[in-house]
Amino acid sequence: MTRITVPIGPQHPLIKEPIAIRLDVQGERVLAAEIGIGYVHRGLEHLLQRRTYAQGVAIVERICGICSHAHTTAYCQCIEALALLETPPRALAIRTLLCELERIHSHLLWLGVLAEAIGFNTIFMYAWREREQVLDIMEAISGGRIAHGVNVIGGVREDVTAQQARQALAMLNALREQMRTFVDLVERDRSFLRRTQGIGRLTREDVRAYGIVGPVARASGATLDIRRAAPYAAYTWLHVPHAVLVEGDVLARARVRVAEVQYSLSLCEQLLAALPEGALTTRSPRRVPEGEAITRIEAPRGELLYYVRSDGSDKPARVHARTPTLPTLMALRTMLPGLHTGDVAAVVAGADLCMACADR
Amino acid sequence: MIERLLRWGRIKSPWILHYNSGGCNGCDIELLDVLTPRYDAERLGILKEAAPRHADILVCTGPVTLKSRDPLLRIYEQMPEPRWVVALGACACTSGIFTGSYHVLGGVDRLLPVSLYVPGCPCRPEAIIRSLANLLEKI
Amino acid sequence: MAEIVALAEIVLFPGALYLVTLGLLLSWVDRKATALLQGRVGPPLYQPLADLVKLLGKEDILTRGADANLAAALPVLALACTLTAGLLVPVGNHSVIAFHGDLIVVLFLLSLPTLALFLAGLNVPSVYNILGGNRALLQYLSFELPLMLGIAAPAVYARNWSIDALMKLQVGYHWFMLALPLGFLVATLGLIGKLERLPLDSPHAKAEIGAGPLTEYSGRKLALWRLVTWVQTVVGVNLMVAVYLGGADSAWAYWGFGAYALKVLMYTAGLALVQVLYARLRVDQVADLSWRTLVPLGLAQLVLAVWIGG
Amino acid sequence: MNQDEIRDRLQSAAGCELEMRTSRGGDIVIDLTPERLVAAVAALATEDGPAHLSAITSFVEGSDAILLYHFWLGLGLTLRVRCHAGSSTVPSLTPSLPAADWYEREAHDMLGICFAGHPNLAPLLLSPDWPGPPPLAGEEQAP
Repeated sequence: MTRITVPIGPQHPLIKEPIAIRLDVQGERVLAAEIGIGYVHRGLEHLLQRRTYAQGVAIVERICGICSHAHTTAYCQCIEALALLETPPRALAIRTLLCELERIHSHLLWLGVLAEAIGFNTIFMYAWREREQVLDIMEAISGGRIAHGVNVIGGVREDVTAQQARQALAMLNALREQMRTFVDLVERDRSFLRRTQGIGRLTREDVRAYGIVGPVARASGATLDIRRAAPYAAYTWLHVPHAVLVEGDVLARARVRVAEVQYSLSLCEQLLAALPEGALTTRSPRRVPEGEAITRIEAPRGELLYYVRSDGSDKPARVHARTPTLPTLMALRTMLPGLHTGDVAAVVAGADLCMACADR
Repeated sequence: MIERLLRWGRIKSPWILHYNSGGCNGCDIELLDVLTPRYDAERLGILKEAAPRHADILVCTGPVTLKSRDPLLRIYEQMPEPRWVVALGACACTSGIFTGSYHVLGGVDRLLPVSLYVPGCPCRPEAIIRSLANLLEKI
Repeated sequence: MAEIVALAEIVLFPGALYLVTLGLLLSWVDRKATALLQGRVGPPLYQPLADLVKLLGKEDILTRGADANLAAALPVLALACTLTAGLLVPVGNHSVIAFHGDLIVVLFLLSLPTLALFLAGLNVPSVYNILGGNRALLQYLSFELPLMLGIAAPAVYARNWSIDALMKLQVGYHWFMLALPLGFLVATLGLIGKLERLPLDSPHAKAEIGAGPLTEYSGRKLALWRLVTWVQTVVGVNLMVAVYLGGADSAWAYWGFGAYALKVLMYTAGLALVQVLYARLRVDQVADLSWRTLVPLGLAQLVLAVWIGG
Repeated sequence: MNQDEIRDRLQSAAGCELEMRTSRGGDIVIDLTPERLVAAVAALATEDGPAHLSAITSFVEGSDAILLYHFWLGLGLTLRVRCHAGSSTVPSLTPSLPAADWYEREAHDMLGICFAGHPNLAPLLLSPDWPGPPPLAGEEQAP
């Protein structure tokens, strides 16, 4: 049969952000895949060197719209470690609360995108409708649905009043109720299982070889979860359960993420129930003492590493962010060959690619 | 008479095509939010189309980076007349916060004739629907 | 005078104009039901008409390397076939032409547009078109037989191949759906496969190959192809209602047309419900579903119909 | 894997005394020369797979290019490799550790460091028609 090259080019209904996937297809079987990224590369690391630390927080927030709070948390923590600042517990708790809320909203968003990729538009509509409530909570707390602007170096800018906390708890309970439809979907819905079970399998060796992180790795048996391995912010006094499965197919990833949403719900409730009292921020100096610092946090898609190097001035000498989507993209090249063309959509959407993160 | 009928058709059935030429996907997810139950753009007849040939409005998010300049132009050329371009979000209008980066060309209006600028970083779903409605009145 | 009435019938009432408007209405019912089931508001009543008018007014680009006349002729041919099939299928209790064996002619006329779609897909040298065309052909081969088996079951059961006669036999609630439920199921799935509706819409799966065979078409041609799909839906639904649900059985004499309209609407809403409940099947799962389950079931139903018929 | 075990493995691979520092983020920083890099990374591998390479950071200090290999072995470890002005080539880790593939391509994009033995050093993030020198290379590069 003839071999044709199917481009899932920069513009394609399957992918929300530009990525160039070239598939060598024979009949309905994928033989080889080539992935090109960089369409969303805005040279942010270069830009950050020309902005002061405080301005950097606004730029870092625009690296990725879905996990903006994760990026600012990592960046601020890195500079707080560099400048040896002591962040007050209430700021840590609010920062962690928003991290977990963002994880819920990111996973629900992903569930909708995967459902739309395999043709299940109803679940896309339901998942994104439930997600609106999480966005409402975040908007009530920080004023912004997507770019919250809550983190500043040394703490947090917005406070969570008792009334907001009560509202949030009510919405989270309602969300826990609505999660039952997605748990049923991932456990028992035959048409969903038929399109995701045993597809795009990733072995444990691949996970170790490519250094894959986050829910994609935890669906293949890896146990790396920075919230447990190196607790930061308020995770030191929270017990973070984690879901680890072994099958490693798209269904296992869906199950891991749905379980993580439920764990995040309980974490949010714990945080909201006992928000420690105290100040919101500490004074942060304009000039950060010379040196370098590395921090890792658990973004919705996995381990997010930030490296900040300062030369004593008020602008960072070098900022490097390694986002969790990069290893998943590398592994995609091994997952795609051998697939049926119909499954490419499920695997690419199942890997929860965030190109804005990958390209920076 | 035919002209009025065509104009009515174009106003009542604007099919959009979305392309992210370098943005942080904040505006993209807000644009997709517009199709979901709470905002539901289908009541205005707005559908998100798969192929440039079927679309009337090209909704661009994000500043134009060097690497996504050619794909953007190619998509615009594939779209049949009459077509409009909407720049969604501050960085699509004027390359916003990413101004001065070596890999960013600038706003979308550097390349394409933009008929509507939607401010906001990211812009809210209500703002997107309101501005699309404004564009439809201008047709 | 008779010619004018006949011409009016063909062009106006149960003919072309009526079928197109019913197509627009059923397309609206489908989209509105899907939207309501998904918790959305859904499009206004005039939406399909607006889509059609807008598409007719758009520029008609044709990709280089595509055969212009073929690309222009195919949608017209497909529309002609579907409209002719529409004339044979009764609307209410009256169809323009009725003769013994018109059931088979309708099935034949209904299958031609899919072939035209396949050719339209292969006509344009772009990748998505060719992939979409191949999948349309695979779906055609998989779902023509179940539809025919499903429709043939009542005809064999009642030993009669004329749609009008079949309708007359179902007067007073003993619909064929109750007598042959399996046939009804096979025919419905066959119809869903033929109309490429969501659970079986791999030929134009939005997430995989864009708009499938129609990716490179725009303007008037795309409008005609959309019209073909709508009118095909109307003819398919009318056929199913007439053959399985008794059409406008005159049990209620005066209210026949109302009963027919209600059945059509309920059936379309049922198709929308199926569209909402299931994820898309992969191309090989589509063929698997048809050959491994539908065709055997259809044959079994046929044998059953022969045995208990008469 | 705790600190001492890492020190023993690295010293046995490197064959000389290694000085350990702890950076403010809590990571252990060890200086290495480019030649000893591949051996050191190989030594860190455990039975169920190679070490978890988190990232490769690259920046310019004076006229030298510095590469930081960040690992996660239960605790953070960073291997610091300095390659002098003229010979900015470093042995590539990709043959032994596929995870390093794109990080090295990105370092090549940003600083122009050539990784000897890398399967394909095509530009990863920069557009193919990127005219100028690597953007982060010199001190006073593109504004």
